[in-house]
Formats: sequence, C-alpha cells, structure tokens
Amino acid sequence: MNEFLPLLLVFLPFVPALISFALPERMAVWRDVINISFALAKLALVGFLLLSVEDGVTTEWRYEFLQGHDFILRTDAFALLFITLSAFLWLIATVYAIAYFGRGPHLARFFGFFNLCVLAATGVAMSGTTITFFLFYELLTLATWPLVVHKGDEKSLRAGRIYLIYTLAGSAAFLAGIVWLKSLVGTIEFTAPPDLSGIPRLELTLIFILCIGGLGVKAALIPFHGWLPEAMAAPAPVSALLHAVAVVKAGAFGIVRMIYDVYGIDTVSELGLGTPLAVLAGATILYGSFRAVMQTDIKKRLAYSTVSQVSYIILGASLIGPFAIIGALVHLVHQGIMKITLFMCAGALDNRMGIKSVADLDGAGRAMPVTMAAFSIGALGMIGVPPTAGFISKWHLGLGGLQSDAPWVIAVLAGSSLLNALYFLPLLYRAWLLPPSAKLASVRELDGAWNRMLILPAAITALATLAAGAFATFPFSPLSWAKLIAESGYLK
Amino acid sequence: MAIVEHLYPLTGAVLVGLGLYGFLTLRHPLRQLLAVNVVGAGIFLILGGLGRGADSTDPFPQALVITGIVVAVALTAFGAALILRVAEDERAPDGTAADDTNGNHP
Amino acid sequence: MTLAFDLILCLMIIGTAASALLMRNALAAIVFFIVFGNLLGLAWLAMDAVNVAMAEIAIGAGVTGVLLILARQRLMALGDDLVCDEMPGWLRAGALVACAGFAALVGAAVLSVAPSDDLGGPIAALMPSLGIENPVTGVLLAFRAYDTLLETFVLLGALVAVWSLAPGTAWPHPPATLALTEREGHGVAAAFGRLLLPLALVMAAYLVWTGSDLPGGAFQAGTVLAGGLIIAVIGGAVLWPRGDNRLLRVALVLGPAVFLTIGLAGIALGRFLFYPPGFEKALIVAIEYSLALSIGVTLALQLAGPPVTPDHKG
Amino acid sequence: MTVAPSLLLPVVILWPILLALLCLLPKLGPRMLLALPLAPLPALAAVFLAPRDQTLSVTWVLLDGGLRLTEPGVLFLSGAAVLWFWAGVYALRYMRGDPRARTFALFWMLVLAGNLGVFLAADLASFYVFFALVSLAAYPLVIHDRKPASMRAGAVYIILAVIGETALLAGFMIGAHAAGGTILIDEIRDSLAAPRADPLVLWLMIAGFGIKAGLVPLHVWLPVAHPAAPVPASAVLSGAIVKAGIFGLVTFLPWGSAWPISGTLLALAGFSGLFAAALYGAMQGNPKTVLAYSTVSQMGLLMGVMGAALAAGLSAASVLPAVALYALHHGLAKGALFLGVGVAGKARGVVRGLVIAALAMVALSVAGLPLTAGALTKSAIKGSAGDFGATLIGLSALTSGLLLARFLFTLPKAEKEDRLPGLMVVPMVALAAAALALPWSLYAAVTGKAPYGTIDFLALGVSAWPLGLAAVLVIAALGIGLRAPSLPEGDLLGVVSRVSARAVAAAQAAASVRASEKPVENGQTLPELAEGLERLERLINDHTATSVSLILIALGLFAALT
Amino acid sequence: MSPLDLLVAAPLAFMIAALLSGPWGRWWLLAAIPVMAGLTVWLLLLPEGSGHVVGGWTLPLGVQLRADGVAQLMVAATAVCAAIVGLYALHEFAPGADRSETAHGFAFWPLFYLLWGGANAGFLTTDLFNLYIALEMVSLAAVAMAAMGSLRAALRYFVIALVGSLAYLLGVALLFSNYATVDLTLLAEMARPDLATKTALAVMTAGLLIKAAVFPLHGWLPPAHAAAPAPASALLSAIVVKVGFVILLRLWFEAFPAIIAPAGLELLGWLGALAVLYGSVQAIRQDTLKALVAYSTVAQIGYLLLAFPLVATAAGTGGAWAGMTIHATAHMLAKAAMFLAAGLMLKAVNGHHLKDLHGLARAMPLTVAAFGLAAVSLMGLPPSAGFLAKFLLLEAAVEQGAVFAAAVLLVGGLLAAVYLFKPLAWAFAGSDTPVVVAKAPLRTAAPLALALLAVSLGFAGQAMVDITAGSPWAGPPATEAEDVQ
Repeated sequence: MNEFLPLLLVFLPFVPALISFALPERMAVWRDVINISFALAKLALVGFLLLSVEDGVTTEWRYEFLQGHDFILRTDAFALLFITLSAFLWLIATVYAIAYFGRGPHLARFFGFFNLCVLAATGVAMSGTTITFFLFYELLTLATWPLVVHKGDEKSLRAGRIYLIYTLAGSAAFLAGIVWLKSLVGTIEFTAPPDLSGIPRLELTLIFILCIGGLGVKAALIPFHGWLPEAMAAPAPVSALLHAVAVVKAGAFGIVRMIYDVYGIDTVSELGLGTPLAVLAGATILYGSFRAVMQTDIKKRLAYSTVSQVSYIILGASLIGPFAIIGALVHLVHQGIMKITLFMCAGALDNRMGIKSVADLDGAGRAMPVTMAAFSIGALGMIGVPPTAGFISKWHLGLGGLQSDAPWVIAVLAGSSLLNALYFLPLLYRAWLLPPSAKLASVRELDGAWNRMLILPAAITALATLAAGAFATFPFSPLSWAKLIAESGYLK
Repeated sequence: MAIVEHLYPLTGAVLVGLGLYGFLTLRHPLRQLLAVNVVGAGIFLILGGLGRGADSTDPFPQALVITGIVVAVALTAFGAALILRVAEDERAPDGTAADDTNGNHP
Repeated sequence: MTLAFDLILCLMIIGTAASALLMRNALAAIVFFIVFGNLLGLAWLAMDAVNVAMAEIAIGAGVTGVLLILARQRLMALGDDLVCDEMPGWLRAGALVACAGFAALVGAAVLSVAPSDDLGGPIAALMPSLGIENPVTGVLLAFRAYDTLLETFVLLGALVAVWSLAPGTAWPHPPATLALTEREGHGVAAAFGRLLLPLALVMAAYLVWTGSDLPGGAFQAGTVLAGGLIIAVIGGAVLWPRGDNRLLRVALVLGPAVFLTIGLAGIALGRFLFYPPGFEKALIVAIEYSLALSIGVTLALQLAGPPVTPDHKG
Repeated sequence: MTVAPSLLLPVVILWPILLALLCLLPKLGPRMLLALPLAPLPALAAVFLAPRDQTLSVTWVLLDGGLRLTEPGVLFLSGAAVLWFWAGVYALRYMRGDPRARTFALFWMLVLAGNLGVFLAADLASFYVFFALVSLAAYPLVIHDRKPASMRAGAVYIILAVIGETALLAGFMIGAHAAGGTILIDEIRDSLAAPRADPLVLWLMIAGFGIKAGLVPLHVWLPVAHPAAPVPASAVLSGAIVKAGIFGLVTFLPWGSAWPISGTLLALAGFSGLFAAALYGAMQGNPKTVLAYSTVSQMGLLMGVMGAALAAGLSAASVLPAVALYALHHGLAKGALFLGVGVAGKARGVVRGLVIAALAMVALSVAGLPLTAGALTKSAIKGSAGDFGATLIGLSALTSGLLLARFLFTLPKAEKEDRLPGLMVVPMVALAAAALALPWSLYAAVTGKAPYGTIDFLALGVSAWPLGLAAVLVIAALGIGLRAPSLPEGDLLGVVSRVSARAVAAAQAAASVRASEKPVENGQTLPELAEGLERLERLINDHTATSVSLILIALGLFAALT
Repeated sequence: MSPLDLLVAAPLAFMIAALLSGPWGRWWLLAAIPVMAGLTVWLLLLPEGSGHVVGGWTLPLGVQLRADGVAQLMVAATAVCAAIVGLYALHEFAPGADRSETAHGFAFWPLFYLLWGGANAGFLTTDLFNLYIALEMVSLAAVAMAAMGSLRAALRYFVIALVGSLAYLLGVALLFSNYATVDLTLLAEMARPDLATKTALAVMTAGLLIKAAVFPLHGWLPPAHAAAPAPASALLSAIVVKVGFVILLRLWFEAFPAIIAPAGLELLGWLGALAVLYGSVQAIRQDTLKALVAYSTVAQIGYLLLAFPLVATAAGTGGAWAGMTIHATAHMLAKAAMFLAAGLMLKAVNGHHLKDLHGLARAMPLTVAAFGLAAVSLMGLPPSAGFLAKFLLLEAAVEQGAVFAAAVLLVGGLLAAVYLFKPLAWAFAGSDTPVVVAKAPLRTAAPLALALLAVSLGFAGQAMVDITAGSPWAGPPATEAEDVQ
C-alpha cells in the first residue's frame, strides 16, 4: 500500500481535474465542493506522510518507462517540504479562486488546469530522477499556459506567448543538460550524487550551465526573468498560486536538486560553480528589487518582487553551507506563503474595487482593512521585518553567506531589504494613510459569503506568515523541517 | 560488344533524360504528363533491355513492365482528368470559388 | 534482327520522343508520342518480348494516345491552347545540363550491368506445374499474382479517383459524350461501332485464351475491349452508363473481386493466392476473363473522364 | 514568590500586545485609550519582582531565544515603564475625542511592547523583533495628525528607521557568525570583545542604534519626528524610545576591550551632537522641536561617553550603571518637559507660572545644575568619559542651558480660558518628581557610592560656571531684546532631501524615456526576411524546382555514396 | 493463415464492398474496424520477423511478406488512425440529402480502403517492386483525396508524386537488372558497392524523399494537405508520407547498410535538419490554420531524416532506432488528431484563418483540447510519445556527440511550440460573440481519442521500443522466409 502512496499523492489532483473539465457549468457548486475536498484530502495525505518521513521512512514508486529510464516518485524530506507547501497553498488558493471568480466563464477549464498544475508541482517535488523531474517540469509549463492566457485578452495572449518561449527554451536547455549528463554517468537518482570524478571539468561545467540556465528560466534568474512580469496578465489566483509558488518554485527547487542531489556539493565546490551562481542570484535579487521600485502596477511590482525573492533560494543553495541551505529551504516555503498572501490581496483589491495600480490604492485600508492588514503583513515579511517569516529566511541566508566566506551576501540582503521597503512601504502608506476616494468608501469588505471567502485565505496565509516567523523553531515549522532536510543529507 | 548488348537499355537511359528535360521545360501539365510517360517508357526499356539473355528475354521483367505500363496508364488517365477539371474550374463562371472544394462538401 | 535495325530503331525512338517533347504544337506532339509508342512496341518485339510489345502498343501508345488526344480536344474546347510559356534560355540550358548529367549517370549504371535472363531458367522450370505455357502470364498471375492483384486495384482506384473529380452536381451522371458524335462522322462511326463492339469482344476473348500459352492476356484483351467500347460510344451504339449503375459497378469490380476471392479462397487451402494443384490453369483463366472484362470497362470509362452535369457541353 | 517570577517577563510583552489586539475589535477600539496606563504595569511589576540576569529560555518561538533582565536593563525598564505609565495617563485625557484614538491606542501598545521587550531580550532574534517593532510601530504615532509636515517627518523617520534596521540586521548577522552562529547576545558581545573581531560589526551596530538614538549625523529624523507626534507620544518617543538605541549600544558594545578608533569616532560623533544640536536647537521656535534637539544633544552626550569608554576599554561594570542612570534621568525629565508643553498650552496666569517653574526645575536638572539629579547623573558619568570628555560634559551645561532657556520661552500660551485637566497635570508633576528624585535614591545602589559623599560647595559652584554663563547670556539677551533666530527644523535634512528629490526626478525621467523607447511589439519584424521566405517557398512549391532538386539530390547522394 | 496478407486483402475487399453498396458504402467501416483491429492485434502477436511468401512461390520469384517491428508498429498506428479518421469521416463523406450518392461521399470510401490496403501492403512487403505498386496505391488515393479540397494543389501533388514514383521505379529497374531480384532480404545478402547499386539507391532515395515530402522536395505537401478535407488531410499527413519513409528505412538500413557511406547518411541528416528548421519557420509564418499544420508535417518529417545518421551510428535497436520509429508513430497519431481537430474548428467558425478561431476554446473545449494534446506530442513535450521519441533521439545524439543534431532537436521543439501555440492562443482569446457549435460527439471524440493516444503512448515507451527492436536490420537479415501456415 505504502508503495503507491507517492503515486496517489501525485495523481490525486487528476481526479478533480477531470471532474472539473467534465462538469457542466450549472453544476459549478459540485465542482467547488469536489475541488475543496480533494485539496483537503491531499493535505491529510501529506500530513500522514510528514509524520512518516520525519521518522525517516521514505516511500518510493518506480516504473521503468523505458529500458534504463526509471520513473521514480519518492517522498524524501525535501520533496515533502515542497509538497506540504503546495498542498496547503492549493487548498488556500482553491478557496480563493472559487471566491474570486464567482460564477464566471471558462471556470471548468480553469479549475481543470489548476489541478493539473498542482499535479505537476507535486510531481516535480517527488521526482526521483532527472528525467522524471523533467517530465513534470514540462507538464507544469503546459498546464500553466492556459491559465496564463485565461482572460483571453491581448495582454494575456502576449504574456502566454512570452511565457512559453521562455520556459520552453529553458526546458530545452535543461533537457539537453540532463541527457548529456545521463550519457556520461547513467541514470541519476536523487538519493546520492553520482560519481562525477572521471568526467572532464569543462563538460561538467557546460552541463551545469545548461541545467541551471534551463531551470533558471522558471526561477526567473536574470536574464531569464522576462516572462514573469508579463505573466501577471493572468488572473490573481493564477499569479498567486502559480507564479508565487508552483512555477518559480519548481525552478528553484530544481536548482537545489541540481546542486545537492545531482552534482553534489563537493563537485559543485570543486568546480567552482557555486560562487558564480550565487553572484548571479545576488544580482537578480538586487535587480528584481530595483525594477520593482519602478513599477506602477501592483501586480507587476509583486512580480518583480518575486523575481528578487526567488533568487534568495538560489542564493542560499549556491552558497553551500549549513545555514545557507537552511535559509534557502526555509525561504522556499516562506516566500510562498508571503507572496501568495500579497497576490491574493492584490487580487481581492482588484476584484472588489478595481484597484490595479499603486495610485489607486489610496485609502484602501479604510475600505478593506482585513485585506490590507494581510497585505501589510506579507509586505513586511518581504522586507524581512521580524517576527515575520521573511526575517527567519534572511537571517539564515545572511549567516550562510558569512559561513561560506561571502560577506557580500550581507550587502545584497541589506540592499534588497532597503529596496523592498522602498517599494512596499509606499503601498502601505497609501492604503492606510491617504484618504480613500468616494468609490472605495462604499465598499463593504465583509458583506456576503463570497466576499468573506475572498478575504479568508489571505488572512490565513498572513497569519501563517507571522506564525512561521514567530514560532520558527516549533516542530514541523518550515524552519524545523528545513533543518531536518539539511541534517538528513545536505550537510556534509 | 557492350554497346550492342546495351543498345536498348541505353536508349532507355536517353529517354529518361529526355523525358526529364521535357518535364522540366514544358510548362503545361498535359505536356508534362506526356513527358512523364516518356520517362516511364525509358525505365521500362532499361528493365527489359537488361533482362535479355542470349536467346530470349527474361519473362520476369516483362511481367514487371506490363504491370508498370498498366499502372502508368491508370495514372495518366487520372492525371488527364485532373488537368481537365482544373482547366474547367479555372474557367468556371464564378471564378472565386474555383480552387476551393467542388461544392460537394456539406 | 540485325544491329543496323536495332540502331535505327533506337535512333527513331529517340527522335520521335524528342519530337513529342519539343514540338510546340500539342497535337503534333501527341501524334509523335503515339508513333513513339508504336516504335517502342517494335523495339519490344525486337527484344522477343511479344507480350510487352502488345501491351505497349495497345496501352502505352493506344490508350494513352487516345487519352491525350481527348484531353487536348477538351482543353481546346475550354480555350486552353496548350501552348507552353517560353522558358528563359539559361534555365533551359541548366535543365539540359542537369538532365544530361542524370542520363549519363543512368547510362553509366546501365552499362555497368551485364544483360542476362537470370530468372528465365527458374521460371521455365516452374511453368509446367501451372499448366500454361506463356511464362509472362505465369509470372503475372502466379509468381507475382500479388503484384497483379494490387495493380488491378490501382486501376480500379484510378477510375474511382477520376469519378471523384466530378463537379458538384454531376455525380452520378455519365461522362461527357465523345465529341465525334456531333460531327459529320456520326453515322459511319455508329455503324462501325455497332459492328466493332462484338468483334472486340470476340477478339478480347481470344487474346485471353491465347494468353495462357501464347503472347496475350487479360491486359491486352481488356485494352481491345476498351477500344471497342469507345468506338461504340463514339458511334452512339452505346451510351456511357451512369456512375451508380449497378451493372456497371459489378462489371468494374468483377475482375478484382474474382481475383481477390480466389486469393482468399486459397487461404482455406493453405495460403493466400494459392492455386490448388490441377486447378491452376482453370483459376488463372477465370481470373483473366473476369479481369479482362473489368479492365476493358475501367479503361474505357477512364478515357471518358469524370461525369458531367447533363446540360454540360463536353 | 509562589509563581516563578521570571514568567513575568513574557507577560511584560504579551500584555500590551494583547491590549493591542483588543484595539482591533470594532466596538472596543476607541475605548482602549482607557487602557493605555494599564499596559506598562507588568513591566513595573517585573522591575520589582523579576530576578536579575536569569534567562528565561523560550523555545519554539523565533529562533529559540530567551528573555532576561540585566542590571542596566532594570534601570532602562523602570524608567521606561514609569514614563509610559504616566504618559499613558496623560494621553487618555489628551487624546480624548480624537478621531483616530483607536489607531493611536493600537500603536501605542505595540510600541510599548517593543520598547519594553528590547530591554528584556536575551537573544538577537527577539531583540531584533522588538527593536523593529519599536521602529516601525512608532511611525503611525509620528504621523498621527496627518498634517503634511507630519507626513514628511514620518517619511524621513521611516526611511531612516528601515535603514537602521537593515544596518542592524547586517551587523547582527556578521556578529552572530563571528560568534559561531549563536544568537545569544552575551556570547556575541563576548566574541566582539575578542581581539580579532571585525570592526564592521561594531560600526553597523553603532549606525543602527545610533539612528534610533539620534547620533549625529544620523539624527536628522529626530528633530522633525518627535515634535510631529501628539504630546504624549512625543514624550515617550524622546524619553523612552530613543533609549532603545542607547540600550542597544549598552548591550552590544564589547565593554572591556579597547576599540580606540571606533570608540573615538563614536565619541566624536556623540560630543559633536551634544553641542551642535543644542546650539541649533536653541534657535528653534517650536518648544517640542527644541526639546527634540535637546534629546539629540543629551543622547550625544551619552554616546560620546560610551565612545570614550569604548576607546579606553573600560569594563562594563564601570560604565553601564552610570549610563543607565543618566538615561533614566533623561527619560523621565524629557517626558516631563514634553508633557509640560501640553500643559502649558492649556494654562494661564498663575497656574502657567507654576507650570513653567516646575518645568524650569526639570530643565535645570537636565542642564546639570549642581545638586540636582541631573548633576548627579552627570557626575556619575563623567568618570567614564575620560578627562577630555568630562570637560566637554562640563561645558555642555552652557549649551544645554541656552537650549532649555529657549524652550521655556517658546512654551505656548493658552488661547482661551480652559480648565486645566488634572489628568494632564498629575503625570507631568509625577514625572518631574520622579526625574528629580529617582536618581538620588538609586545612585548608591547603582554606582555603589553615596551621592556627594562630601559636598564641596565651592567646587560645585565653580563647576557650575557654564550654566551660570548661560544664565547671564540669556538675561543679557532678554535685556537687549535680542530674539533668537528661528531656523528651520531638521538641519541637514534639507540638504539631503533636496539632493534625493533631484535624484528621484532624474531616475523617473530616465525610466520614462526608456519606456517610450521600447520598440513596438507585434509589428512585422524583418520584412525582408519574411519576403525572402515567401519567395523561397513559392520557388519550392513549383514542380520544376522540385524536379531539379530531385536530380541534384540524386546526384549528390550518388556522390556521397561513392 | 496469416494476418500479413489479410491486412492487405481485407481493405481491398471492403473497397469492393463499398463500391458495390452505393450510398450505403460508408457503413462498411463499422465492419472494417473490428476486422482490421483483430488482424492488427494478430499481427502484433506474431513473433518478430515471421513472414511468408505469397502463394508459396519462393524467392526470388515470389513476393515475401514479413512482420518486423517497424511494420508492426506502422500497421498498428495506421489501423488506429484510419479507423478513427474513418469514423470521423462518416459524417463528412455521406450521401446527399435525398440519399443519393455524391461524388465525394461515394468516392472517398473506396479510396480510403485503397489507401489503407496500400499502406499495409507497403509496410509488410519486402519486395521492392511490390513496394512500388503499394506506393502507387497510396499516392493515387492520396492525390484523389487532395483533389477533393483543391484541384490545383492536387494536380501539382500528382505531377510531382509521379516523378517520385518514376525515380523509385528507375532504381528498382537498375537493381533488378543488377541482382536479378527485387527482394530486400536477398539484396541485403548480395549487396555490392557498384555503380549501378549506388545509382539505384541514390535515385530511389531521391524519389522517396519526394514521397515523404522532405525539404526541399516538400513543395507539393503544404498546399495539398492544407486544402484537402480534414479527414483526407489527416490520412495524408499521418499515413501517406510514412509509406515513403518506411521504404527509405528498408533501403538504407535493411538492404544496403553494408554499402552506405557515412557521407550519404550525413546528407540525409542535413536535409532533415533543414526540413525541421525550414518547415517550422514557414509554419510560423502561416496565418491559415491548416497550412500551419501542413508545414508542421514538413518539419516533423525532418526529424525522421535527422535520425538517419544517428541510427546508423548507434549500436543496437535502442536509442535512435526506437526514437525514430516512435516518432513516426507519434507523428501519425498526433497529426491525424490535429487535422481532425482543425477541421472541426474551421467548420465551426466557417473560416480558414487563425484569427477565426477567436474564442473557440470556450465553444468547443474538447476539440481545442485535442488540438492542444496533439500539439504537446508534436512539440515533444512530456509525457507524450513525441517526447519519448525526441528524448531517445536526443540521447543518441548526445551520446554520439552529434551536437548539431541535438541542437536541431531542441530548437525544433521550440519552434514547434511557437507555431502550435499560435492557434491555441487564438482559441483561448476572449470573444464577445460566442460561437455556437452543433453537438457532434462522435466527431469530437475522434481527434480527442487520437490525441490522447499520442500522449498516453508515452507511458508505453518500453512496449514500443520492444516492438521496433524486432527489426531486421539490427540482426542478421532473415534469409529464408519462415512460413506461417
């Protein structure tokens, strides 16, 4: 039974996906119910797995889809970190999406692909080999595209096009890299890094560049980040779950896997690949923040913020050190929670009051205090203000940088924090301190079940943001789990 | 003497070249059809001519040639009909829908 | 046959072919093509390939020639004078070089192969078991019966393909009547046709029968039959049938169907297209007769072209 | 003590946070003003009950840190608690009827929690949490009245606060790393005391704490922000919140090891603030601004002393008690003075005279009039300041005197007859009394020696000459009718803001140019290429070309095969 | 008894039946599908390389039929495509309103069976002359079907195809003269690197490149495939070009591997690479849907050629060989699905252009989904069979250090994404005027089934690899035909 658990976990969302595609619009209520219940079921399953993995039990499922090519799903601790995040946020985002869209058009399609995305994200997490990873990684690209173009207007279509070109080009590079590597050392399972000693350094370096370049597209490393701000043309739930969590995280997750499970930190250090990557990540952090400051559209600002924040993970992973990797892993979760909060709030503001640009935000806090409070917590978290989750991440990353003799990391973090403050605080200022326009004054934030449902998810994740920071050392907190992962194999 | 033995197949080779040249330079489909038939005849000559023994011709290539000739005529007939229909269509009173379906489609 | 004859014949073949290709006048080109076909027939005769010679003259020169003439006539009626656009000289020169090179390559390849009748012996050895004497028929209907079976379907398919070209409202009307019927030769042709059709039938039957032992066979017979049919139609003795005429359909598929049935029946006795010992000749002849009929009708209808709407002036 | 008294420590912080959460309740919110004085009560209890230097480790929270009360911490905590309490009492009257009373109460509680928490934190993470809470939550207090000037002041405040936070975080990280990844403050300080410690940590911390404490030249926010807030908020800002910065220095500076360069720099910055701020403040027209400059000046003194002590490598025991005591006095006195501004504005006639007299007493104490509590604390601190420092401190009485005199003359007058609310007067008086009395009572306990063991009046008189000179100058100026010039608030700020405004404008212009230069998307790119492709395809579609290609490929293949 | 000949005979029998049944002819399909399905399964169950000579006439006289891996895979894929496309076509090629025959409605079905039978004949025979006839069966049916869309395109197709056929026939003539046999398995034993053989191989290959529409000989394909009715296009792109390809395989890897010079393989590989790039670029430029899909065929065929040098260099039947054959299969299914879906969509909006698809994703989600899934396979994205194929090829290319081939494989996939997402983007675009589409469950299911199959075959990778591994070129050629009674 246990053997099939990974399979079940990955393909569980397939059921609601199919049902969502199939159900006619008049049965939308059933669709909602099924979506939420499956999200809950998955969360329960993840909970069960969490307990077993903490005891050191990993389950795996393999299937030889081609001779010499295993399809492996495995629940190691790192996978579970990502899965837990995605399962939790899936539930949140599902509730949010239901409330956000109400009873609009194309929803069958939306929820169908939405579930497929979660499937893919879970698959990415549980992949046990590079090829398996690639399979789900591509599936993620594909399943996301319909969501990006969901609105169907000119901007969305453009965004979809750009998204595809970027991500597919990235995938191609990644594929080339893994195939090359496989031709050198055979199948690579994410259990222990293979022996790469006999392979010319140049080849290894080129493969690394190909793979990281490919993964870096999704992770929005500069100069491959161009798709992300464009993709904000998608509706808020999409931006929230996918661009904050699933897609970019898949890229970041993959980079961590590359460094720790494919190459192994020893090889990476020996080849001297960590530092350039870290520098690139650092540049991305600063550049993303800098660009965010210049945006006037709220979602675009958040998007550039994502560009910046995701690179924290890469920075941590590439620094190679106990604190750094903990920082990277924990930020994987923290950034997800915080960014989804921000996006959900931004979506709610747009949905309820048509607020899109920074200038529209004046007085929004008066009209929608709960939403803006959640937004504020998310924003403060992004800045790294304690006791939010962002602080915990930054703390470990900073120490990690120092541990790895890269004190410049501190400067990067500090600069990024300042820039974060520069682009988030004015939002809070406008929302809370400027007088609202007449239009906003009439909004009743919590009137009606739909509206409450729209606010609730963001409120929950905002509290989670606080809790993840304030109770960082609580068992099963992201930090504790990140430490578990780090101790179980990523620290040598 | 090689040339003597190879007279007919060599003629076939020349026909292939000639036919091909005709095909390339003649810009009317019916003439091209004719040219293709010349090429075919050349190939048949090669096939038959190289199957000549001391006293008789190998029946096997003969059979192949007959089959080939029949296939060729079938195709030529279809080709001619097609050329005709294209010409008809181009001169149809409503020239607009000329190259679309023949109106047979529901 | 002497070398001189062979040489002259080859030169004439090449000459007529060149004329057929290079003549500006389409009709002249087609006439040259027919002459070319007949000369080819002579060449096959010179190579002791009487079966092929008959096929070439009947089908290669005859049917194809009629086809081309009819097509030209109909095209002229549509205002297409079949004049080719002049190509630039350098293009012609280029084409000439390319084709010459190609022909040289093929010629060299041909020269590198010594002519021989390697399979003549094995075939001759097997012939007695078939009970027929014409080895070409043996190859066509026994050793390579599979090829021939498929080929009959190509022929049938070609007719269906021609029919599929029918303009919108034309199907299932008959094809256009042949132009001669409206001219002065009507009466003569009609009388001739009426006479010729039975004659053609008889001759076709004879060709099939001799085909077992002497040169001849279903294809040649079918061509004769087609010729008779066409002349009969020209003469007005027979009218083109409608495309959905049941009898016509039966006539068309008879040959292929019989062939296929016998082939499939062979499975019961062992394998596909297996002729039980002792019945070989009977089966082959049965196939040939049915084929001849179908081929005749098919070829004739192919010559007739796609159906036209009744008020259409062909 | 039946219940473990150390459990009081979390309560000190959680209680105001709980009250803050209550503010969020819609019905209760505006009434929470009444709860303002309740918020610091657990802190007061802790001052008396909680054990000293005993860490209560708190697992599962943040990075598994702890809380504890150190000796200097007690003084800071008690001073702050007292000030917060009385200011709270004052505020509940002062803010009555204010439309944003709920917001005020909410952030008041939060700042209070942070402020008190800073004094209790035993680990970096919680210290940083509380410090950030103070910094950020104080912003709404600064901009409470939403007037343009306040908003500007708030902006300056928040920018510098964030920069300070960032510098601190960077310093903490490097410090923690140097100490082997620990987050316990004591261990980090010890590692800083090691000979090969990185001075960068020190500088980052000095910058971070210095911003909060108004270290010149990082003080620019202070003179604009403190006056912008409502009176009780100004009082706690100037009296208690700046002390968070001082406490940071007290806690983190590696006492006992000599840092000549860093210490001297800090001393220079501090002492220059001591004089410059006082002089500049003396030329202000707004009494609250004057007081704010006074804060900058006084804190400059404290930091100057600490810098000198650091340079000299004095031990913690010799420096910190005096510093804490000084801070305590200053906090209470400054609180009283700020509250006095509000009181004076409502009083007329004799009452006003009494109020001014009381304030003058406090002011003289701050300026260091011999035998006052202020002089006492100054004398205590001189010991750590070195000779030169001590001289400067002595001289500073002149500038302080001028400044505070200016303060007294700028006090507002009541516009109309109004009943002076007791709830405003009592806190002021109480704070003044505490400021004047508490140092006396604590002096012995803190410094270990009796105040003025032998009172040498002559020496005292002589040492008071700067103050006397100040008095003479003031009287002279009054006599000739000289009015102090009114300089704009915020000294260096004007320059900085002008430069930054210009930079922002330039950046925006550049950005807009770039945006307009973006090539038009979706247009036909490379029309020549498209046309070429079109022609190529037409050529290929022709069967002549196909046949030629066929021949060529056949020949090519043949060649390739041969 | 053997399915080898029945797989050819059965469609021909149905052709006759359809001809005789007049307006009811189309319903024979319902009988044909189970029969052909059964035969196909039977074929798949045959031990690899089993075959027999027709009528018991031994080589070199007779015609040998044989079931090797390629044949099994291709016949099976053809059966699936033909069956589903046939079902789809039931509606389109139907009698007129008054139950009377129409030219297309009548003629399609015999041609359909002719094509099916011809394709099977081509896949199953080892006889080069027999292959010629099979090729002509298929070509004839294909041209006639293309003519149902555009006469002019069909004429062009016809003329060029004729040239290709003759080139092939010329080669057959030379080979027969040289070796006195036209059987591949015998030729493989006798092959000599002499002038005639090389000329023959070169000429035949060139002719087959026309049939397979390989750049730059593809000119006939886009107009013909784009104009034909959807089911016809599906058959043309899926099956017809594959017949030429399979013959190429047999020539290069079965009959004459011994005399093939690497330069020849390289040349084919280059043509393939150019086809991929050129076809993709042209596809990107199209603004009509079916032209785009047709150019995609040009590009996809390029991969098959690109694989030639890889296959020749690789050892064993793993990697490149499997990748190439699986690609052919995947392309069959996916392209058929795509044409059917395109046909449905264009019919619904009554237009041709990409922009006409505006908002169709809402009106006909299943059809758009089918198109999308087919696109996934064509782009070579997981988990489709197309991905599997590309992955195997890529792996082979990397292992052999064929950097250029690897790059083309990757870039080709990207370009495919670019052109295939163009129509999808239009379909997903919002629309103010929703299209109302008549319900047609069967026709909607057809492309979806094909596309799902193309995608889900990715999970059956090893099965397909196993099937294609049973191909003669890998081991010693089957000398004596094993008779299956």
